[in-house]
Amino acid sequence: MSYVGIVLISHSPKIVEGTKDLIRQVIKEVPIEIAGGTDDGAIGTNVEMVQQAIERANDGEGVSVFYDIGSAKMNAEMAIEMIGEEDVKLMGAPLVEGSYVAAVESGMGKDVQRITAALANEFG
Amino acid sequence: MSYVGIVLISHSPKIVEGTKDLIRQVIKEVPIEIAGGTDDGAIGTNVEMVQQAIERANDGEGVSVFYDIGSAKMNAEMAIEMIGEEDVKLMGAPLVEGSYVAAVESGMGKDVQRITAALANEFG
Amino acid sequence: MELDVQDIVAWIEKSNENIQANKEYLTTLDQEIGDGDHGINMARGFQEAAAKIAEQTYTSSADVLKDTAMTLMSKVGGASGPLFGTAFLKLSTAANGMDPISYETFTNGLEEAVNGLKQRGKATEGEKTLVDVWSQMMNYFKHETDFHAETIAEKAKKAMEDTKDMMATKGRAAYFKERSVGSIDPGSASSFYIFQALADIVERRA
Amino acid sequence: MELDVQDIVAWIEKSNENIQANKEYLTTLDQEIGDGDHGINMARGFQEAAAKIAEQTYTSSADVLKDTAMTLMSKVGGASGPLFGTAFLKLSTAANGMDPISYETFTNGLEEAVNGLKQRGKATEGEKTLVDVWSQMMNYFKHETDFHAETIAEKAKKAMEDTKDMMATKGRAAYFKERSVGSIDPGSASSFYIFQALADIVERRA
Ligand SMILES: Nc1ncnc2c1ncn2[C@@H]1O[C@H](COP(=O)(O)OP(=O)(O)O)[C@@H](O)[C@H]1O
Ligand SMILES: Nc1ncnc2c1ncn2[C@@H]1O[C@H](COP(=O)(O)OP(=O)(O)O)[C@@H](O)[C@H]1O
Ligand SMILES: [Mg+2]
Ligand SMILES: [Mg+2]
Ligand SMILES: [Mg+2]
Ligand SMILES: [Mg+2]
Repeated sequence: MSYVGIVLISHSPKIVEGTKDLIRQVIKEVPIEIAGGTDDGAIGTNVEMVQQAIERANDGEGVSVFYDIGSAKMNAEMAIEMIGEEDVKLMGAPLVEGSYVAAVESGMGKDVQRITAALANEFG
Repeated sequence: MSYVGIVLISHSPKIVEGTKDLIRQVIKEVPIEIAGGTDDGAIGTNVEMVQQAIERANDGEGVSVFYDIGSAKMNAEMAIEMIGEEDVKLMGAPLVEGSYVAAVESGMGKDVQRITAALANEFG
Repeated sequence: MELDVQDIVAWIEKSNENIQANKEYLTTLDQEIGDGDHGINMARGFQEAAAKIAEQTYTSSADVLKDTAMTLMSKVGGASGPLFGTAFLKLSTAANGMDPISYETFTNGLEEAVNGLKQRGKATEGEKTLVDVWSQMMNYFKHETDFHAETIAEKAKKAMEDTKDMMATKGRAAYFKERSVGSIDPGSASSFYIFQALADIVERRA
Repeated sequence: MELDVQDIVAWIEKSNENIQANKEYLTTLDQEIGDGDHGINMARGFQEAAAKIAEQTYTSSADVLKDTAMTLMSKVGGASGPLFGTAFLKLSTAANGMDPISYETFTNGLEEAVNGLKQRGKATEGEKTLVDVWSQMMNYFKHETDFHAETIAEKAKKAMEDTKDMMATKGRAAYFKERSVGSIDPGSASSFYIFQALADIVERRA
């Protein structure tokens, strides 16, 4: 069975590594890919790293993409446009709290639309 | 000058280390203390570590306390009750996104009440 | 029947034994609807509590219960830490200056523990948490007039099993929504082992 | 006047020189109302863009602008990466098949760049972002009929300075609210250096 993938984007590599650890304790099967920091490991984001993370996370069921602040969102939007697939969705929910909910939902076999709805319901 | 301190509590040490890095890029003067993981470094939270972090972060101006999920909140509440100071406040805002806002506000000299109001305004 | 300091010490020791013996099972339950650490958390917490108590000679049950509470709070590492910590702290407060502990004192302690648990967890009955076991036990204790080993164990088991059909609305399991139905709540299972240990102590005394 | 491929190459090179020379200053601006990395970000991005362009012989301005855009997007690392990347990508699209680039083509490119920046940043004029410089430059270009080195540089400087009194409502600076008033927007300062470089190229050609 395939699951909706989760992509975590942060200015800090540690934030997304830790968030992945937190989710992995609970959810094993769902693809989780991270893009943290710039390509030289500094605080920032990198559109290519985001794009690659999204591609790796997509098992055919689409991807829910989470980001931390400002420019991560811009890079995420740009990567999603470049990929141009309908079921890759950027989530406005908080990075840590939101991705945890999404991973549990995905693990229950929910599709991208239902995950998005669950997040909207939880985080408004 | 003293500032309202920020305490970051997470099940994962990495999440709070990374969040602190992210804030420190922008805000240097505000006390930021972290309590991530259990006392043996596993995923979880520890009430004593939280309590100590709050005490370290308090320069006399109070503390805004952030947590990631469920049980971190309970440990935070317990630590805050044990400390029993009026101006140590638990924030319902998202850990990464919320603490960033709070740190900027604190750096501008805002007090705990105004930081809490700014967060309520931003994150509802 | 009354419980003296040695009975309370024995209660904590026996609780620890039960939890160590069922560590894997508790973890399995938490893997189904949580993060799979409940067995590890409880085993660590009770191991430390039992060790702490073994170090000292106590003259007051309240002190035994308080040391247990403080150790659980700081050592468990999950939601169950502050929760069981709160329950034992409330039992300690009720027991303060009341040695040996009468049935009535113990029942009062249980009532305070349930209030404390509800407040700490922002939970009420029917939310598939350990509150369901502690609350049912309090009701049972209030209904009886003395400790009865067999029915204490039976009631606790039943209360734990009742959580199986509930849907979780608090804690980690709540993320699983409908999927949480069909599994026993891990914290309720640990609570059962604690009451089962109490039943053993009562039986030994009788 | 028209700009040929070599002028566009020289424009990117000169932009890079300006940004390297003002790296510290850009960082200082970003320290005041941001995270203090704008100088580093832009210096890294333009260094890589200039290096990439130096490697090759171009026959189309659109290719020069596109390589610049792609390099900025992936190498800058902050909000300004996707933004300047978008601006140069739009200039590239407008220049496609239009060598040498007429004043009109360049003006069309600027118009597309402003639209792209607004869309990417969800920003409009007056929000204390680089949109303020690019938008004012577009208006100025639409109002004129040919490249004038001196006024291009003057207008860009003025547009940059106008951001000083604005309150930021987009990007990192928005977190500082009223405190953001009184500083020049870092991205607007970089934008000024880019237009200043353009003015230099125009002057050299004249
Ligand atoms: N808000 C709450 N109120 C009451 N009990 C709770 C609450 N959250 C969790 N629990 C109890 O804690 C148990 C889980 O404990 P544990 O696995 O040790 O912690 P965590 O969920 O942090 O990993 C649950 O089975 C439940 O009985
Ligand atoms: N949403 C936005 N819309 C338009 N411009 C923006 C936006 N966010 C940031 N900027 C521009 O980007 C500049 C900051 O760039 P930089 O410091 O490199 O990125 P970051 O803010 O990610 O550290 C700002 O000075 C501003 O001109
Ligand atoms: Mg657990
Ligand atoms: Mg846990
Ligand atoms: Mg910056
Ligand atoms: Mg930055």
